[in-house]
Amino acid sequence: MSGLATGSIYALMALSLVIIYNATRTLNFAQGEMLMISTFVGWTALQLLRAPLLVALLVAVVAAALLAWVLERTIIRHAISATHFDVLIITLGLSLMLRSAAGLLWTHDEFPFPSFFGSRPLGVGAVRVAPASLGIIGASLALMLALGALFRWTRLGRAMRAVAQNQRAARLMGISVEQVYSASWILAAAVGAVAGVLIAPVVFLSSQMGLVAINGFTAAVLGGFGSMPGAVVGGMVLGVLENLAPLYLPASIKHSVPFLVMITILIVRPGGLFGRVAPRKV
Amino acid sequence: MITRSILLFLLVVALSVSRAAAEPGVSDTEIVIGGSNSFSGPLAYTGEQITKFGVDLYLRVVNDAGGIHGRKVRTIYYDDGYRPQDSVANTKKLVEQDGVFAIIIPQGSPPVVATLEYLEEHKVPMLFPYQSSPVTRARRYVFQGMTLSDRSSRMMIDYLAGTRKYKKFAALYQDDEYGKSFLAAFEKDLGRFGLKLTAAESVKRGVTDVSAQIAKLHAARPEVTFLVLVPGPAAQALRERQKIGWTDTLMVSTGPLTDEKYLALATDAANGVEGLSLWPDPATSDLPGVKLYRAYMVKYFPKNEPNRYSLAGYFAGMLFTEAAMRAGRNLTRESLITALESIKGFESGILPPLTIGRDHETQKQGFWVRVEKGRFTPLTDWLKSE
Amino acid sequence: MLEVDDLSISFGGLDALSGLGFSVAEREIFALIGPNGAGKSTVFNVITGLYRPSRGRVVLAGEDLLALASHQVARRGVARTFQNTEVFRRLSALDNVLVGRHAHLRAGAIRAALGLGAVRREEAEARRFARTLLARFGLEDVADTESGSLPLGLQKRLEIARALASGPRLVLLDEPAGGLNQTETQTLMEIIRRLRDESGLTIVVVEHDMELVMGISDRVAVLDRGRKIAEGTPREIAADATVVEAYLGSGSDA
Amino acid sequence: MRPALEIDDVAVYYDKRRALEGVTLTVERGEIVTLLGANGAGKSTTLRAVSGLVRAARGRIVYEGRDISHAPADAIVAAGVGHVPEGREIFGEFTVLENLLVGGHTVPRRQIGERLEEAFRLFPVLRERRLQAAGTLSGGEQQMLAIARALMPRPRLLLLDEPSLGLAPLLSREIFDVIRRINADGVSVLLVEQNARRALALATRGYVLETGRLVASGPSAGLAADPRVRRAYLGLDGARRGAAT
Amino acid sequence: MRAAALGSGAVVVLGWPWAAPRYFVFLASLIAINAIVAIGLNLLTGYTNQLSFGHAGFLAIGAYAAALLTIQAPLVPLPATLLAAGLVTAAMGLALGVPCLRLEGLYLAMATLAFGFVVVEAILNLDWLTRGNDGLRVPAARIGPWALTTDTSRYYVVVTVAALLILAARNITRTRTGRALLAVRESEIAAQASGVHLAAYKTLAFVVSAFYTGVAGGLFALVVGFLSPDSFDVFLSVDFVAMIIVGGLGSILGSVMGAAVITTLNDSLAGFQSYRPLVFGAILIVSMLFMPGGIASALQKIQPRQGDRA
Repeated sequence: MSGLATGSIYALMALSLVIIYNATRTLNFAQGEMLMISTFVGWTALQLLRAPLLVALLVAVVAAALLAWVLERTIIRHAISATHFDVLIITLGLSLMLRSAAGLLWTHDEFPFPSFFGSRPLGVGAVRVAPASLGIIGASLALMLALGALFRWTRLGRAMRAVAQNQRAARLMGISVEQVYSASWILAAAVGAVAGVLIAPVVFLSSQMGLVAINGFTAAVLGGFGSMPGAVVGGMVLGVLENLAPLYLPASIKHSVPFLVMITILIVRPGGLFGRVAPRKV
Repeated sequence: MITRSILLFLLVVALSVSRAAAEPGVSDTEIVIGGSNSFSGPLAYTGEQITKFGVDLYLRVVNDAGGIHGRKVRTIYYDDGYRPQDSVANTKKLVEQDGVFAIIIPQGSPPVVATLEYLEEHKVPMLFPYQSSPVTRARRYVFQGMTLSDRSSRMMIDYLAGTRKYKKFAALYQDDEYGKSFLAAFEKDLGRFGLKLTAAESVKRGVTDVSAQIAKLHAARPEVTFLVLVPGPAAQALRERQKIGWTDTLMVSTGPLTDEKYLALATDAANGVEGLSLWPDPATSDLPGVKLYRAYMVKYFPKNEPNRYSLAGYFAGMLFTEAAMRAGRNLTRESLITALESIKGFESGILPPLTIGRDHETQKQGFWVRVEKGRFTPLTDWLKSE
Repeated sequence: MLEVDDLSISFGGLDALSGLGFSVAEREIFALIGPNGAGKSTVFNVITGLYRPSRGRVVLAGEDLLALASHQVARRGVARTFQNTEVFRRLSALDNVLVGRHAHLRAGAIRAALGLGAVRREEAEARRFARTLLARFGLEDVADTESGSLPLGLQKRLEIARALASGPRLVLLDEPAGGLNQTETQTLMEIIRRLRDESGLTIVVVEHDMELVMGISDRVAVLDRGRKIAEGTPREIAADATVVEAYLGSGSDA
Repeated sequence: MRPALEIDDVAVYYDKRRALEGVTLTVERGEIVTLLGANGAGKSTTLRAVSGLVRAARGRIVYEGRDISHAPADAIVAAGVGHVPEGREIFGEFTVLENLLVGGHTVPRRQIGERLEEAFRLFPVLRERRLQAAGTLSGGEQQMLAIARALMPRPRLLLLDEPSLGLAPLLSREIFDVIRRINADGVSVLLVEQNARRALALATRGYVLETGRLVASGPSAGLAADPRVRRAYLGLDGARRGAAT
Repeated sequence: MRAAALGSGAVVVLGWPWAAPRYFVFLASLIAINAIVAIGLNLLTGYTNQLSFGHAGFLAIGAYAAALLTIQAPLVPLPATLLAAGLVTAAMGLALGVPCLRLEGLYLAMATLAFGFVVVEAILNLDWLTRGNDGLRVPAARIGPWALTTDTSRYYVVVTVAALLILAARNITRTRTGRALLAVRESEIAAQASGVHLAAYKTLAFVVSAFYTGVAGGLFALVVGFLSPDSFDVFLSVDFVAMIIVGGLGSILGSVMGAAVITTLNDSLAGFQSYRPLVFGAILIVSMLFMPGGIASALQKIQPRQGDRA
């Protein structure tokens, strides 16, 4: 259960990475740091305004959206014609900057973060279930369903999927690809912010919490980079693996499990569990 | 082209030989000390607190009072982000470029150990490294800061297995130098009581989900479970224990872990937890030295909350000042070492009277605490680790 | 020289080639023409081992090519150019030709790293060869220019030079005149003729420019929707009603 | 009333490679005009320049009196220009319905249902396949989908690039019928087509491109008999007029 | 002109330890080591378009191999130790490169990233050999009767090795192998059509890249004198990628310059303490935005091209 809870956070991280990747074909290495910054902003709202947690969540989401919008417009947009390597390095630079800025603003200390969910176990027969785990799973699932609906049923969602499939054709449909870029960054950041608020009570709030994104990468690869259902399943599988590995595996290899899984998947099935590798065109 | 570059080259040579020195880092008006520390990376918070809000806090007090024999103390810190190669580079730069007099409070085993040989070779004192591996014990140019793991372990096991008569021990430890050195020490000290660790589970640094490990330890039914972790995962372990309703074990935290941060993160899950405390409570202790520390903190860094890390740095600054005072106006690296070695029964108002012996350790004690109503309440006086 | 027999391949349910067969004699210039999407480039991609056909045989001087990987086909003496000019854009023209010479050079990484005399001699020899070849194609002045910055006409010529550097027996030219103007096309025709007349090469050319096709080929095969609909001399083809219809359409539905 | 489309002295370069040079043409309102020429002559590039997918280095492109030379592609679509690209470029992972909905990206929500109805009326087969993944459609159905998709915003000018490419004769005849019906509803059409005879049979006027330049133009009937058309495709008789740079 | 530039360069490099303050001798050694890694990485990424975020892992393998050999067999001469470090790492490069043949772009970056983590985990878990997190102290290496105990002596070793490897890289890149690698980068199908065995050369790039990085690892062990898993975190791999991108993809000279810039930058930013990553990140972003082709291409723009690639 706890594995699934962690897994759903990984899934959200993976989703936010995939959203940007699908639209722009770039990988945002600063995703974790954006999550961290927005959670910090939400937390600051809690501290300063004594606002309820729900308000903090909203503040975090808005902050994330703003940050993403600004970064996309001021930095990423200018590099969009550059090579993927350049954009990678830029987002890496961003991640360093954001982490460092968070340290300067809020110190590198760890802070407790309130949870929406209680910590007392609920007994369901002989099974004890932690409300926190249930809550995280529930909230993540709700968010994923909302995302699914957005991508499936709304004009923006369809436009984003269209851009992911064929940018030129999307333009011919009257879709502004640039707006889709911005929207993807904003949406991804908002998803990240929710993930941040959900996971902060568990991993605590600190400038280092963005490192959770690395598991998001693994989850996304596991699911086949670019596939959204894949990202969800990849996240869950990774969470459960990470949770179970210490139980069943010798100490010497258990910590390598996520990475070994990732390498194995890449080599055996480069498209991930769900993705397809596009055939080579000549 | 060639002639130009050779000329340039000669100019550089000429400039570089101009530095002449008496004792490095000591001038008529100034003493320069420095250190490589974590200002980024996993231990950035600790690094910043022990240096800028710790050592520097005390030195500002000293400087504002006129300095050490008329010399103001200046500090230089470089960031190594916990990478050993960067700490080597920084330390070389401090010694060779900045010409520091001594290295103060470097942090973390790998970065510290990486520079040990170099500093000894160049006879530069390494003062009060903030790490717990015994590798720094009894070296001429090193004066260990934090209580070493084997001493912590001895105090903990003597108290729990001796005084309190517990028999079944388990440990949840961080999968690195810090965790493993404690684990080895526990095994050894338990051995003296004819006991063994019943179960031990490791946590990778930076991982926060410890539910599986807690479940496994729970299954082993230990009377005492040691937490050899850093605040985040340790608080997580306590909450996980609360979550699964595991009540019949005594959770015990090691010296480096027993800190207010860990309580704040664990909230009510920390109640009843015990541990070895290396420092008096920086926020509430009535000891005169700690009160003074708080007063200075309010004066110089009003925005910074008192905490154990800055207190440790503050104490390091105090000890350096004491030794440099004793060394007199003719301060050299050798005279500093002699002065440090001469310290006997030094009253800091923070730790018990300090005598530095051949082992060059400056902190050997701790006392036992239990968490009650969100604070550490002392259960014992200072314990002995000899 | 080259025999293609009963070649079939399909992509995503669409038959790109079905039961295609033709043969090319030594020192012949053979043209494959047909409207867009007829499958002409696919033939080349199958011959050079980039695509695996579902059926059929490709035999070069008695050897089955279908069993070979692409680079092995090249080493058997089959060189080609590409529809969209695949010069190595960030390499100089000289280096492009030197890559073409790849299979003839021996220097491995280690021997090259050591800077052995033999390697240097081989390299110098290869560079001389490459410069001579470039000169033959009128490219000596741009030998050190990054090939991507050359005008298309020169890129096309460079691509042929690179193909020749491997010392092939059979050259496959994929739309060599595509995007070229009148004069450039004339030069190109001259070059292709000389390849056959002077170097004794066998040439298969896929081309839309009928002037070129009709001007240089010995025989022409016409493809439409993956099938061969006609084969013969240029004169016969030009007169063939099926061919005209394939190109210009029947117009019967008007 | 200004013509549907005026292209005036337009040049387009890919990298440094010339694709179009000084092309000038007009499509009157309600007219079908066809653009002929061999592969690589610049037909697709002309369409792309109109719909804003590539930028003209020189010249003006005017749609119904509005200069759209510098407008972004999405604005051009919104202004009423539909473009059915070569190779159809449908969204293979989408269902037929979703493809049409994306096509209606610029359409007000209230009108979507009505437009879908129109599309299905024009291509009944798409109604049957509406929940099928577009990538699994046959070539002809894909082409119909591509056209239907471009028609969703009710464009007043439709650019069609090789609509019969790769289709069996029967199917391409069907597509041509559809084009005629679309045109009958008042949509101006600029058609690029491999099948010159059929294109000329449909169009009122035609232009012939060779290596990026216009070499002939005129009413369809005249062009159909013009040896220059035959030459542009088959290069059979005589030498071409010089088009040297 | 060229000889003069080379000559004065050689004078500066050889005379450096007598001219520069001692710390800069050490720093120059680090630059030379990083330059070797950057060249190795550039052979893979710049020349064959295979991105790696795992070169810290290769560096670690070379460093530990050399360190363990020095400890276990102190009599083995240093050049042999370095060669062994390179070969062991090259073998790992082969082991990673072959399965990675099917991957490109992002996926390859991910696989190599994971490889970097696995190497660190392996070092931790093989603690009977590597002393795990305690770290491994590397005794001074010897060349014949001389123990390399000073920064200057180590500097000369490092610079000699670096010079040889730079020369070798130039020799490789300017002959058949290098051209084949570049051809693979520019167009895989055209390369194949020219008879270049795609898989062989992609793998070769991995092997050579790993060899270079392994030798650099050996020198790293020699110069830094202490190894621990913390030395080889993912950010080090990122630094290497930054070096070749800042310096210029597909350029040997660019690799060296990139290594010099990033190493010096990292070093001089250490004094910024908490601001270090902030400034470093900002510099990365700005240089990417305004100098996308790296130093090498910026130089080429200023100075009209001289025919040969450097």
